[in-house]
Amino acid sequence: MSPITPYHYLVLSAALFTIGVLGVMLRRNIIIIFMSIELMLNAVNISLAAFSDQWQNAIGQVFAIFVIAVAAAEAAVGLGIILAFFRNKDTLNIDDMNGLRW
Amino acid sequence: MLEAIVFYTLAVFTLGFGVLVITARNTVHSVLFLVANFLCVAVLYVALAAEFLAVIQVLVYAGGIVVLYLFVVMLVNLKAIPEAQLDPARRSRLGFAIAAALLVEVSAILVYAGQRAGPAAPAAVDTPARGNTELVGWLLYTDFLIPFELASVLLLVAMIGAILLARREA
Amino acid sequence: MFDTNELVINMGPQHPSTHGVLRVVLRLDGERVIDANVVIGYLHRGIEKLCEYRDWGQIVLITDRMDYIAAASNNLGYCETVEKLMSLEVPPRARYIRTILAELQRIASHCLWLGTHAMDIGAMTVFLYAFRERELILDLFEDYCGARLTYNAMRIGGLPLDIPPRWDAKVRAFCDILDEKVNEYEELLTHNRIWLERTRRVGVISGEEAVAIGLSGPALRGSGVARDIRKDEPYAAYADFEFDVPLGSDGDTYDRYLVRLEEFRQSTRIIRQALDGLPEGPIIGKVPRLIKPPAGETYHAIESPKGELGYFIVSDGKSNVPYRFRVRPPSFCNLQALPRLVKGHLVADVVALIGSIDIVLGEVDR
Amino acid sequence: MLETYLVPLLKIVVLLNAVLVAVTYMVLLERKVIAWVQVRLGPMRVGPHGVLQPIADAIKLLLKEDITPARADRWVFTLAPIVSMVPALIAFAVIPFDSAITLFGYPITMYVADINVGLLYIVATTSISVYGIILAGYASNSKFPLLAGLRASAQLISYEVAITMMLVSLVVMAGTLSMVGIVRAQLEAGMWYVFVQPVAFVILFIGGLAETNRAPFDLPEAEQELTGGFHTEYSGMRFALFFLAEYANMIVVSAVATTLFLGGWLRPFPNVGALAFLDLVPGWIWFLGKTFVFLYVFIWIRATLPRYRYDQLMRLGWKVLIPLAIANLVVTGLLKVLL
Repeated sequence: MSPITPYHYLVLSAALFTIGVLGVMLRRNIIIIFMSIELMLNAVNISLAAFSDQWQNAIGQVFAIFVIAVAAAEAAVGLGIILAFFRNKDTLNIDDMNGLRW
Repeated sequence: MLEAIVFYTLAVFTLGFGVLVITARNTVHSVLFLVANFLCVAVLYVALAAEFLAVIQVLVYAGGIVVLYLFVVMLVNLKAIPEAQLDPARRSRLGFAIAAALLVEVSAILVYAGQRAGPAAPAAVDTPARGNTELVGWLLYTDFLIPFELASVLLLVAMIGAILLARREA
Repeated sequence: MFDTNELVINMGPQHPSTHGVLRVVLRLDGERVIDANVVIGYLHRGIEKLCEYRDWGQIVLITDRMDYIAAASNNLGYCETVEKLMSLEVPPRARYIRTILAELQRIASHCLWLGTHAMDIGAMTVFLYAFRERELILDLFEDYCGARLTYNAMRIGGLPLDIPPRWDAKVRAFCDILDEKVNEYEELLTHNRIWLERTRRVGVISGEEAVAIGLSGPALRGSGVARDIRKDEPYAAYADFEFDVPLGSDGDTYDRYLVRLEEFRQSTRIIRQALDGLPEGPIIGKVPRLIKPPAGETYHAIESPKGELGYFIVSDGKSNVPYRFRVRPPSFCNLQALPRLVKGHLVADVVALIGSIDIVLGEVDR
Repeated sequence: MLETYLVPLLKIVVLLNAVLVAVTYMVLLERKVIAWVQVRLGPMRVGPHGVLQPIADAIKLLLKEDITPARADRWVFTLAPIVSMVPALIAFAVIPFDSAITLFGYPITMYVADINVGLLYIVATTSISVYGIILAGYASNSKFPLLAGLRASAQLISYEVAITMMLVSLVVMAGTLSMVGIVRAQLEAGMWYVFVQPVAFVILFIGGLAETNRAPFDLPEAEQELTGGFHTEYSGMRFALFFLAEYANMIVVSAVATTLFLGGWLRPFPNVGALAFLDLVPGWIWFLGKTFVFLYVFIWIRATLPRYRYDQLMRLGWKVLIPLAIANLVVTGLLKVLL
């Protein structure tokens, strides 16, 4: 077996990202879509950490931490919107999310 | 050798849980697979010598954000809600096509990049810090101070926004 | 945040803190109670109807089974009602002993209330302390009449038994112990911050409202209404004794707690006075062999530990059974306040409030 | 090979077994202590003074029928007790019981691992343990457990914020996240941090009570309100796992508090030379003794205090403890810079 290089991590990251994209495209449940986005953010974080390891430079990890912070903000607001949406429309199907206001 | 075993095992689990997240019928199960996926990613970070990031991943992502998801899923009790689609076949086809295109593109980049010599390593950051945690902390509070503060403002705004959105009657 | 749907939960009939088989259907908004619906009847034995088929002397035994925490108080209420119906004179010694028994029952009942109430709010040690003291009372009753729960301790016109020798000394010793232990309970609870937060301003009910709903007993006095049948319409030997009627001011759970704690002390005060002044003489009056009250009806109420325990009895003067037998049980009437009290409070307060109005399901359902 | 794999593996085996035995005997200790507070005897029948009671309990729970409610979410229902047990156990990995002892001529460190993010590791594992409770509440498909699950998750998250905030000021003092490093820092400072950071200690103690769902914060399993709380529907071994997890968590909190505030394996007043004779007692005994004191206080409090209400608990967490932790951090930071 060849040694594990950053490229291995990048391939893994790409695959995970693709899974996330698939989730966003295929599922209609808005919470699942949100989770797919989290998957994609994680995929990005893996590559950031891999770069960081490759160059022996912690800036990649700092970026990943920012990504996590943004993800937290996104989750808080996003889930708030989902709750408000659910309360008004009684559904979580993203196809019903077609009005700018209700 | 050991590293390879660890990596491939983790990679299989990460991707497997990822697939399960988007395929699970029950949303609560989806959330659980997401947690498992995040934990695998955290171990990957350890393998990449990013312990601080790994712990933050568990603490903030698995222990914080996903709990929020679980809360919302439980609140809306959507076990039985069917997932209607306007045109399932077309949408799936489109989805797979886009995902495949993306995968091809990314792999092409990887292959291309793998053929050439990488760019020269940037100069190591000059810090008095020892250890991963201190290094990250040093960077956050020196070179990245403004983004760091911005991130905290962003979180504050998000917090207020979430409270406003979730309030019963504005 | 939890308002996406209302939750209806069934508290009971099998629930650790509904004090028996009470069922409360709670409509919740998150944890807040919007509405409560009390469902009773799980312990219904038809006692009132049953009494209309037993002759007058046998009924004493059945009354034991209503408020089984304070069986002697039930006996007392019934016997006095029949005595009133028959205009019987009860000898003073019997009246004094009856008073002592009734006050011991009040202490026993309050011990059980304190223990379970504190347990519902999470202080489990008080439960065992209070039961330890209740155990002493049960021992006293065992000495007196041989039974520990359902005593059948009174007879129409007096008492079946005189007090055994040295019993009065034991009761005195118990009073000393209890006064000390009540201070111990107070140490654990009265100034405990958590206890204050859990009981203050919880289930507030004003005096007028309490009267309108029909509360009685400590629950009414907690709201500041000075109504105690022992003072207002003295029965047994209460007219001979000095005691205070403790009153609350805010009408919340804490006040009801304080009122009952003070009643512990007043009860030992009454018991001591009764023992000091215990007259000699017969323990049963001139009762005809065959008890057959003259035709007529009467209502007589006593201050049971839980409130106004009233008996309404109609005699047709011909048969040797009551024509109509009806009980006004304090627990049942006090329970009506529960939906009003819990509205707007949290689930955790519901159990505190059930404890605070001190019900016993044997009496509610009868 | 021996050094890198075998020794840590042996340590893990020994530690896990010790923890499990300690946890079962914690249950006995609690029953005994509460019995004494309440003027009772407690378990007396199995073995002299009931010392074999935990074994009898374990056998009973193992042999009991394991019921899964008909409409429960089977997978999650099975997973939940495991999820609550595992974090409690793996947290022990970074707890230093002593610096190093010599065994058969080998110097052996008395901890499984000394990682440089040890403290964060413990916070992370406890943050995972909330899943066990939420999932149990959800999977039982019953209203009381669901309410309890929501309560528990809200409670754990709120108090975790306070504890984490408080830990930051401690890290400021010690300058390291490693558990061993924090004890060393106390040795260098010459005193236990409980004297330097009393406010933080109080916050950790209250927060620890809340994190482990102990009285007066035992709302998620408030028997009188929510019947059995989140484990209402559990029976047999799965119930036992929840039970053990609670006690394991108690031990974790006590051990962490000992490490952070009571100097871990250090003797009292490590800077006073006159007390050097206390060093004759091995460090791990000091450690276990201090942990035991914590556990005893936990039990004592349970026997004494009534229970908080949900909203009061939240108010205490958000409006008292968290501001206090932040203020403590600010003061610590200022003093650190100025002095």
